[in-house]
Amino acid sequence: MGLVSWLFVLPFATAIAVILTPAGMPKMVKKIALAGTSLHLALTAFVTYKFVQVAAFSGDAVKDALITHLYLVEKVPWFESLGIQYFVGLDGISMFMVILTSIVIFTGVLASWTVTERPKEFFALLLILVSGVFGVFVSFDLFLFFLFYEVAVLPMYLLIGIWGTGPKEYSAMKLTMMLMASSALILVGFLALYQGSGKETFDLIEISKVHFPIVFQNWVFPVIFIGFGVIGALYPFHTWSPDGHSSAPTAVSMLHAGVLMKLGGYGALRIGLYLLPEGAQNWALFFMGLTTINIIYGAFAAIKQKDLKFFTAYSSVSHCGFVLFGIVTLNMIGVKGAVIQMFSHGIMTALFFGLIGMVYGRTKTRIVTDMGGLAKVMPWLAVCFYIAGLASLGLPGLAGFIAESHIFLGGFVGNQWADATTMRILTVIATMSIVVTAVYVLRGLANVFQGPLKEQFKTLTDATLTEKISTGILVVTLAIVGMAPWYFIDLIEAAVYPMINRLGLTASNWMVF
Amino acid sequence: MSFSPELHHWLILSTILFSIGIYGVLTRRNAVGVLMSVELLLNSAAMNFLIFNHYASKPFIDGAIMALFIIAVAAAEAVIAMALFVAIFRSRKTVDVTQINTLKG
Amino acid sequence: MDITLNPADLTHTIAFYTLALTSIVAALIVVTAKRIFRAAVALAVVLICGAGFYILLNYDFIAGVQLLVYVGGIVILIVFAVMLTSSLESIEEPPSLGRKALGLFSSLAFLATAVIAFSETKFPLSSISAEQPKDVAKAVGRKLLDYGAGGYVLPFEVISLLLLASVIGAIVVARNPKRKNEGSAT
Amino acid sequence: MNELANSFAFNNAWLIPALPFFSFLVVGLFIRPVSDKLAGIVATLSVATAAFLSIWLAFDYFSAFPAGAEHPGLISWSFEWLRYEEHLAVNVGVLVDSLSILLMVVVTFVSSLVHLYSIGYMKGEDGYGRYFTYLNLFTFSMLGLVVAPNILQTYVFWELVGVSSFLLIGFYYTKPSAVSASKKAFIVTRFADLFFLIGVLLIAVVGYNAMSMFGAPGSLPDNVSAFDFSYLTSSGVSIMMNNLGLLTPAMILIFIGAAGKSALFPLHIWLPDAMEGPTPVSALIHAATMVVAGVYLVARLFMPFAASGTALLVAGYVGAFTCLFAAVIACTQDDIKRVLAYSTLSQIGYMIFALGVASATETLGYTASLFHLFTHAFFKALLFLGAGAVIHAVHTNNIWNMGGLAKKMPITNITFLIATLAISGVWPFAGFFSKDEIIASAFGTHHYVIFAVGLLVAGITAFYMFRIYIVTFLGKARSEAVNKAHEAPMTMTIPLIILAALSAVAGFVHFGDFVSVGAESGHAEGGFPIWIPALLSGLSGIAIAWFIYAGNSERSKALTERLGAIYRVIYAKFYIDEIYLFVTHKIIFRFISAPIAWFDKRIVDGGVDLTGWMTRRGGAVFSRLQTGQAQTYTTWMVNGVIAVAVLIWIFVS
Repeated sequence: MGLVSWLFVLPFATAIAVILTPAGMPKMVKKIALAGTSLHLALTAFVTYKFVQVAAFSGDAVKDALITHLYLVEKVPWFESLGIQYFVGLDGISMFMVILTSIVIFTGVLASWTVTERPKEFFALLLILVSGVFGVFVSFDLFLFFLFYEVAVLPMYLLIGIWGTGPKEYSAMKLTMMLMASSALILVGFLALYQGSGKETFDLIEISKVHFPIVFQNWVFPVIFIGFGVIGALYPFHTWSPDGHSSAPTAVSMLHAGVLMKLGGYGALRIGLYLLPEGAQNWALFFMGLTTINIIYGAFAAIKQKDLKFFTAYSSVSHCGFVLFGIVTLNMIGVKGAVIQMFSHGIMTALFFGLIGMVYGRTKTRIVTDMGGLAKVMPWLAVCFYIAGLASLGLPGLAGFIAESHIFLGGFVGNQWADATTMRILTVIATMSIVVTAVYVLRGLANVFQGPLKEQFKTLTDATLTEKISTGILVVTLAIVGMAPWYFIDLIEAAVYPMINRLGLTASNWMVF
Repeated sequence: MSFSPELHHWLILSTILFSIGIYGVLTRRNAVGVLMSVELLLNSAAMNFLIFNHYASKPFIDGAIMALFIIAVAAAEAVIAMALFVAIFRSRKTVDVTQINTLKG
Repeated sequence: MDITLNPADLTHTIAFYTLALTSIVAALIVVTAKRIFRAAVALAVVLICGAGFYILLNYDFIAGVQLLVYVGGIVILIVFAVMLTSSLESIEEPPSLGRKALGLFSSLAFLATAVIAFSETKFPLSSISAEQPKDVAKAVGRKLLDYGAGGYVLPFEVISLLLLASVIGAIVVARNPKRKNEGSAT
Repeated sequence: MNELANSFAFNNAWLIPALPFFSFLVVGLFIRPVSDKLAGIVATLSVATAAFLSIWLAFDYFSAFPAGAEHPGLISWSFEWLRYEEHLAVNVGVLVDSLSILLMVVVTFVSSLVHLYSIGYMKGEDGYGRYFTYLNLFTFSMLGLVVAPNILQTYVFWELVGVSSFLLIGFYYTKPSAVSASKKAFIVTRFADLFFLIGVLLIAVVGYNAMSMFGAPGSLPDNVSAFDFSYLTSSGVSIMMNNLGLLTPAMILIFIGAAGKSALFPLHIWLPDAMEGPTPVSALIHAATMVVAGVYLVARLFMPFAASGTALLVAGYVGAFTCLFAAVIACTQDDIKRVLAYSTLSQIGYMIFALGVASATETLGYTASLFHLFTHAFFKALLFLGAGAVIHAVHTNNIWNMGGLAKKMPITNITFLIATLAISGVWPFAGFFSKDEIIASAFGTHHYVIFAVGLLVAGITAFYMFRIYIVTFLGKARSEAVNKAHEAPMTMTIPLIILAALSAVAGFVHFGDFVSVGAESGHAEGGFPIWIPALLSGLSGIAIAWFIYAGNSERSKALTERLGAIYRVIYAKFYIDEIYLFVTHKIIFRFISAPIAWFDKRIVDGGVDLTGWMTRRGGAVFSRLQTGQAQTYTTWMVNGVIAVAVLIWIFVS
C-alpha cells in the first residue's frame, strides 16, 4: 500500500484499535487515539516532505498546465465495468488540506480528553469521520470521492446526537438531513458528469479532458456548487451550521467547522471550477452575490448572538463565505485566497471551538453576558482566544489576513467574464465585514474576558497541559501561516494554475487532450 | 393455426395458474389458504421451467433439475409455514391474515 | 386451417386440454372455496394435473416426484395445518369486496402483461421439441451429482441443508413454549 | 553601490524594528513569567538600542546626503514576503529616506523615554510584565509602519498598531470604561482602515492591470510591485490614475484611513477615550506615534495626493476644522488628560492642514507639517508624562482637585511649563518655529480661511494650555491629595528633563534642509513676517487664561454661567459620541443586526424547519398506507412489479 493510502488507513486502523480496546479502559482509549493521531501528524509531515521532493512548483510547464498534475499516485482498477477505480494522489491543494486535517484531529483528540460518556464509541466515530475526510482530500475518482464524503458526513449524526448538548437530536437531524440532501445534489452532479463525459469513467483526470457542452455545464455547475455549498455554509443553506455547531461536543465542532466545512469549498473548487469552467463563468456573478450576502449576513447575525458557539458558528458562515467568494472570483489570486482561507479558517475555528469547549467546561455557561473578567483566572485561554479573534478579523501576521487580502484583491482584479464594476462593488461590500467582524469579536471577547471578574468564577483554573498543547499548536500554526505564507502559497500555486488556465480555453482549445 | 399444444399454449396455461395463485395470495383470509395459493405459484413456476426445457432447441436437463429444486424448496417452505401457523395460532387463536397486522410502524 | 390428425398428437392434445381445464377449475376452487378443507382437496387435484402435464412433456420422473412430494407430502402437511389451526368444517369469512377487486385486478394485470410479453417475444426455440434424453431420471441424477462444469452438486447439497434447517426450524418454531423448561431439563 | 554601503546602521537598519519585536517575543514568552523587573529593563534596553541605531542611521544618512542635497529613498533590506501575482508582490523591507528617518528617530526616542518612565510609573501595578510586552509590540508595529517601502506593509503594520493600541488602552481590562474605550479605539480606527484597504486595493489593482498590460514604467525596475511607494509616487502613475478618474477617490479613501488613525473629525471620538490607558501609553500614542501615522501616510503619498489636488484640499479643510473644533472642546474639559487629548487632535489638525495647503510646487506646508510633527512629539510627550507624574502623585485626573503643585513637584512644574510654552508657540520654544511655519505656509498658498483658523487656534491653544497649567500648578491646593504629593522618582523625571530640553531647543533645527519634497528646502522667506500675529495670538491667549484663572476662581465660574447652553454643548463635546452611539446601537444593532438574526432564525431556518415539518406530515399521511397486513403489501408489490415491467417494456422497445 502506498504512502497516500496510509493517510486514511491510519485513522481507520486507529478507530478499529479503539473499538477493540477492552471495555472499561477509557484512559487506554484516549491514549490509543492520541498515539494514532500523533503518528498521523508524523506521517503527514513525512508525506509533505516526500511531496515537496517530487512535486514541481515552478516552471513554464506548471504555469501553463491544463490538467492537474498529481503526485504519489496510486491507481488500481476497482469496478472496471463501471469505470470505477481506486485512484488516490496528491496535488498542492489536497496536501494543504491534509496538513490542516491532521493538525485539527490531533488537537481535537487532545481537546476531548475530558469526554467521559462512552469514550470508546466517541473516539472511534471521530476517527472514522476523519479518515473519510482524508479520503475525500486524496481521492481523484468521483465514486471514491463520494464514498469518502459520505463516510465523513454520516458519523456526525451520532456524534452530535449522542454526545451533544442542548437540543441535540434536533440539531443532529437537521444537520444530517441538509447534508444528505446536498449529497443527493452532488450525486446527481457526479452521475451527470459520468454520463456526460461519454467516457464511462469516474476518473476525475480523465473526465477533466472532456469539454462538456455549455448547456450541460450551465445546469451541472450550480448543482455541484450548491451541493457542496450546503456543507460550505452557502447562504441560504447555512442554517444547519449554527444549530449543529452549538449542539456538538467540542472536538466535533472543531472537526466539523475546521475540516468538514472545507469539503464544501474543496469540492466546489475541485469538481465545480475544475471540471466545469464555462459553467463557472456563467454563474460566477450570481454566486458572488450570494456569497457576499453570506459574508455580510453572517457577520451581522453574529453581532446579535449571545451564545459563544452560535457566535462562532455565524462567524464561520461569514468566513466560509470568503472561501466560496474566492472561488468564484475565477482568478489566480482569488482562488489561492480561497484555499488559504480554507486552511486559516480551519485552524482558527478549531481553535475557537476548542477554547469555547474549555471555557464552557469551567464556567458551565456559554452565554457571554453571564461571564466577565475571565482573563484574570485563565490568562492562557484568554490570550489564545484573543489571537483566534484577531485572526478572524484579519489581523496581519496571522493566517486570516493572508487569505482575506488574497480574496479581496482577487475580487478587485476581477475576470474577463463578469462585469468588473459589479465585482468591485460586491468586493467592497464584502470588505465591510472586516469592520463588522471587529465589532462582534471585540464585543464578545470583552464580555467574556474583560470587565470585573464575577464572584462565582474566582476559583476557576487556567488551561491544563493537554489544553495548552492543543491550543498552542493551533496558535503557532496561525502565526506561521500568517508570517511565513510563502511556503504555503508555493505549495498550492502549482495546483491552482490548471484550474485558472482552463477558464481561458475556447472550445477549439479543448481538442489538445 | 393448430390446436395441438405448442409453447404458447403451455405458457398461457402456466400463466393462468400463476394469476389464479396471485389472486389467492391477495384475497384468502385464512393463512393456510394463502399457503395453498403460494403452492399454486410454485407449481406453475416449476411447470414453466419444464416447458422451456422441453422446447429448448438443445437437449437440456437443467430445467428439470430446477423443477426438482422448486419442489424441494416448496416442501421446506410448507414445513416452515405450518410451524409458523401453529405458533401463531397458539398465541393469537386465529390464522386470519387480516387480523394479523403487526407488520407496521 | 390445417388440422393435423395424427392420432398420437390427437390424444396428446385432448389430454392437454382436459387436464388444463381441470386444473384451472380446481385452482379456482383452491382460491375461492369457503371451506378450507375443500380447497386442500382442490389443490391436490391441481397438483395431480400438474403431474399429468409433466408426463405430457415427457418428464415421467418429475411427475413421479410431483406426486410423491407434492401430493403425498405437502398436501398432507397442509391438511395437517388446517386441522391444527381450525376444524375441517370451519367456514372462512369471504374477503372484502375491495380486496377481491384489487386481487382480481392484480392477477388480471399480471396475466395480461405476461401474455403480451411472451407473445411479443421471439423465443430462440424450435417449435418442435428437441431430442430429450432417453432416461430423464438418470440424466437428472448424473447432473445433480456432477461436480464438473454445469454440475449441480453444490446446489444439491445446499438444498439438503435447507431441508434439514427447515425441519429443525419447524420443530423449534412449533414447539410449545410451555414445555420448554421440561425439554431443556431432560 | 551607494553612499551608505559602508554604514553599519544602514546595512542593519532592519534591526530598528526588529529589536523591539525580538524583545516582545522574548519578554512576552520567557521573561514575563519569571521576573517583572527584568522584563521592564530588557524592554527598555531594546528600544533604547533601537533609538541609538536610528540616531546613528540619521547621522550617517545626513552625512552622506547633507542638508540641501537630494535625499533619495534607499532600501536597506527587503525580501519578498507575499506574492499575489507578478507586479503584485509585497516586498517587506526597510526604506530609508528623510521621512522614515525622521519618524524612526522620533518614535524610538519617545518610545524609549516612555519605557524608561514606565519603569517608575507602573511600579507595583498588576501586569507589569504584560505592559512592557504590549509597549514593545506597539513600538515594533509603529517602526514597521514608518519604514515600510510599500503600501501593503504600511497597511499590515497599520493594523498591528491598531491592535497594540487596543491592548494598551484596554490594559486595565477589569475596568469597564477602559474596556469600552479600547473597543471603541479599535473599531473606529478599523472602520477607517476599511476605507484605507479599499483605497489600497483600488490603486494596487489599477497599477497591476496597467503593468500586466504595458509592463513596468521605464524609470522603475522591472519587478516593481504595484504596492511599492516608488511606483505609487512616480508621476506617470499619478497621471495615469488621474486620467482614469480613480486617483482622487483612491486618495480620499486612503485619507479616510489616515484620518481614522490620526483622529481627525469625525473619526476623532476614540482618542479622548483612549485616555483610559496608563498615562505613559497616552504619551506614546498621542505624542509621537499612532496619531501621527496619518500625517506620515499623507506625507508618504504626498506626490499622488498633490497630483489629485482635490484630495489634498479635502485633507486641508478636514484638518483645519479638526484643529478648531478640538481646540474649542479642550477649553472646557476638566480631566487633564482629556484636555491634552483634545490638544493633540488640534495639533494633528495643524499638521494635516499644513500638508493640505501644500502642493507639488509650494512645498513649504509639507516641511512645516513634519517639522511640527517633530517638535510636537517632544512637547506633547512631555506634557503627557508630566501629567502622568501629577496623576501619579495626586491619584486624580480632575484639574479642579489639584492646584499648587508647583512647590510640591518642582521638576515636573518646570518641565510642564516649558512644554506649555512650547505648545503655545512662545519664542524660543520649539512650537513657535513649527507653528509659525505652518501658518506661514497657509498664508503663502493663499488659503486665507485656513490661515485664519490657524491663527485663531494658536490663541485658543495658548489659552487652554495655560488654563490647565494655572489650575494645576499654581494657586492653592484644592484637595487633600495635593498636600501628600511629592516629586516623582528618577526614572520618571529623567525623561521629563530630556524632553524639556528638546522642547526648548528643537525649534532651532534647520528642519527644511533635511526633510522636504525634492531638493528644494521649504522655508518661509521674506514677505510678511507671519510670526508676529502668531506670537501675538498666543500671548493674548495666555493673557486671557491668566486673567480668568489666576487667583480669582470666581471669574471662571461667572464665565461658564454666562455662556450657559453654549458651554454645555462644548462641554459635552458637541454630542458627537452620542450621535455615534445612536447610529451604532440604535441603527446598526437594532435595525440591521437584530432583523438579520431574526430573519435567520425565523425565515431561513424556518424554511428548513418547514421542509422538515412537511416531510413529517407527508410521512404521517403516507403511513396510513401501511396497514400492517401482509396481503396489502403484496398487492402493492405485485402491482409495482407489473408497473415496472410495463415501464421497462415501454421505454426499451
